[in-house]
Amino acid sequence: MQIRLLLFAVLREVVGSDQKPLELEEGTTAAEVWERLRREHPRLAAYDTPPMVAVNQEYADPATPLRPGDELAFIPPVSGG
Amino acid sequence: MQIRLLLFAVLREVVGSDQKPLELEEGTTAAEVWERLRREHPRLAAYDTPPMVAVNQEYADPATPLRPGDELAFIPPVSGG
Amino acid sequence: MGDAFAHLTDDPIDFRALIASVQGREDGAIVTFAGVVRDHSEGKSVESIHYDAYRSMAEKELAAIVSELGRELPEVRVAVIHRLGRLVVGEASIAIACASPHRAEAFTACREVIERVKKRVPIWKKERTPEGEEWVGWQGGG
Amino acid sequence: MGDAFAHLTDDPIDFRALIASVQGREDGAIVTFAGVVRDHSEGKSVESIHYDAYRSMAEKELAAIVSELGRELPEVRVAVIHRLGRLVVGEASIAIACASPHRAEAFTACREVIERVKKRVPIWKKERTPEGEEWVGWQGGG
Repeated sequence: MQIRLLLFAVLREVVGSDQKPLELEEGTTAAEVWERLRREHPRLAAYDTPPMVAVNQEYADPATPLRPGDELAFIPPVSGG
Repeated sequence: MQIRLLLFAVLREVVGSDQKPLELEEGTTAAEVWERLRREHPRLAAYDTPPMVAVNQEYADPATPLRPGDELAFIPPVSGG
Repeated sequence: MGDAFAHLTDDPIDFRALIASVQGREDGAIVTFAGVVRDHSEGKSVESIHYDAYRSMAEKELAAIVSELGRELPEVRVAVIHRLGRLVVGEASIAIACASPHRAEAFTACREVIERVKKRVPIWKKERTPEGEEWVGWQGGG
Repeated sequence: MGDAFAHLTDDPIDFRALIASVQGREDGAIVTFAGVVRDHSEGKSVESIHYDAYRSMAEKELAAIVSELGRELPEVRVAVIHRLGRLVVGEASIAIACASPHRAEAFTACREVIERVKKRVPIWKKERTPEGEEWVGWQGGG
């Protein structure tokens, strides 16, 4: 299945892109995508807390399996206001 | 001694004046002036709480003797803001 | 901090000037409060309110409140202005601005100023309703 | 109440419009909060801040916060706007306006909105200091 990964703030800079389509096996979770991203980008290993997860613009449990066409975003600790 | 009595809001309307000079005996207190005002203006008897007292633009104890030249004001419950 | 910004005015309140008087480069938070004439009060319809004051004392009390907050919350800069005369529904009778490096103190200061103004500053309001005009707040009168 | 007033903007914030969007004839109190870029942060001198957002989600979260407050404090009308892009010292990054018949609820709502925004809305800031630029808030990075 294909999903779309969105990247913001420091994650966009580390990955060097603001979005990328990902081809995943059925049942892959957001947490698994995060682990894959950390393997591909060793700089991410420095962050001691995993980011929050948003699926289709809503906060979601990282353990929930993704579905085809989902818009997945990792949300670093927010600092707006 | 002479003092100056200032009247505001409902007191000004009841008394019909915004200030009046008063000739008082030495040692007269603000509380005594208030009692005198109530005798002269029976409508004031309706108010169940005495007003606060200000002497020379500061809140003061109604039992403190006034001094010559003082500016005395009775302060009905305030409703600004 | 300079002199306390604590004034009475007979004109509409200039919010922008009030905020400008408190905001410094070190401030990350600005909290404002405006008290506004509303169209009802205790079940009655209100058309307008006339504010009267013991002007010289009211200015002293407003300045005293600003000074107190300056001592209690030294990070915060406070400004307050109260309008007098006749105000119609929707117009601001009082405006308070508090600027601070951090928001908690700015909120606390702003709330404290309005509570102290309502308790102590010699200003009185007379409400105009369809039944006539009445001074507010002294039980037993009228 | 109509639609929630909860927006992102790339332009300077229009406070007057924000207040006008919440004030009704029944309101006696208007509380506003502005978050402003300040000239220092944790001991460092700050020159400017760049705000980035997950725009579609940030707008949903802002609207959700306004709706929550509408349920929790039904007397209060709430508006919030967050600015994005590069802001210099003294400029407002966020503004919140809360109007209510009574002041206690307006203060509570205004404080709640900023706390929830800071907790949940996907917006990030990158501070520019004399030493360079850095994203704020994720321990261990950099």
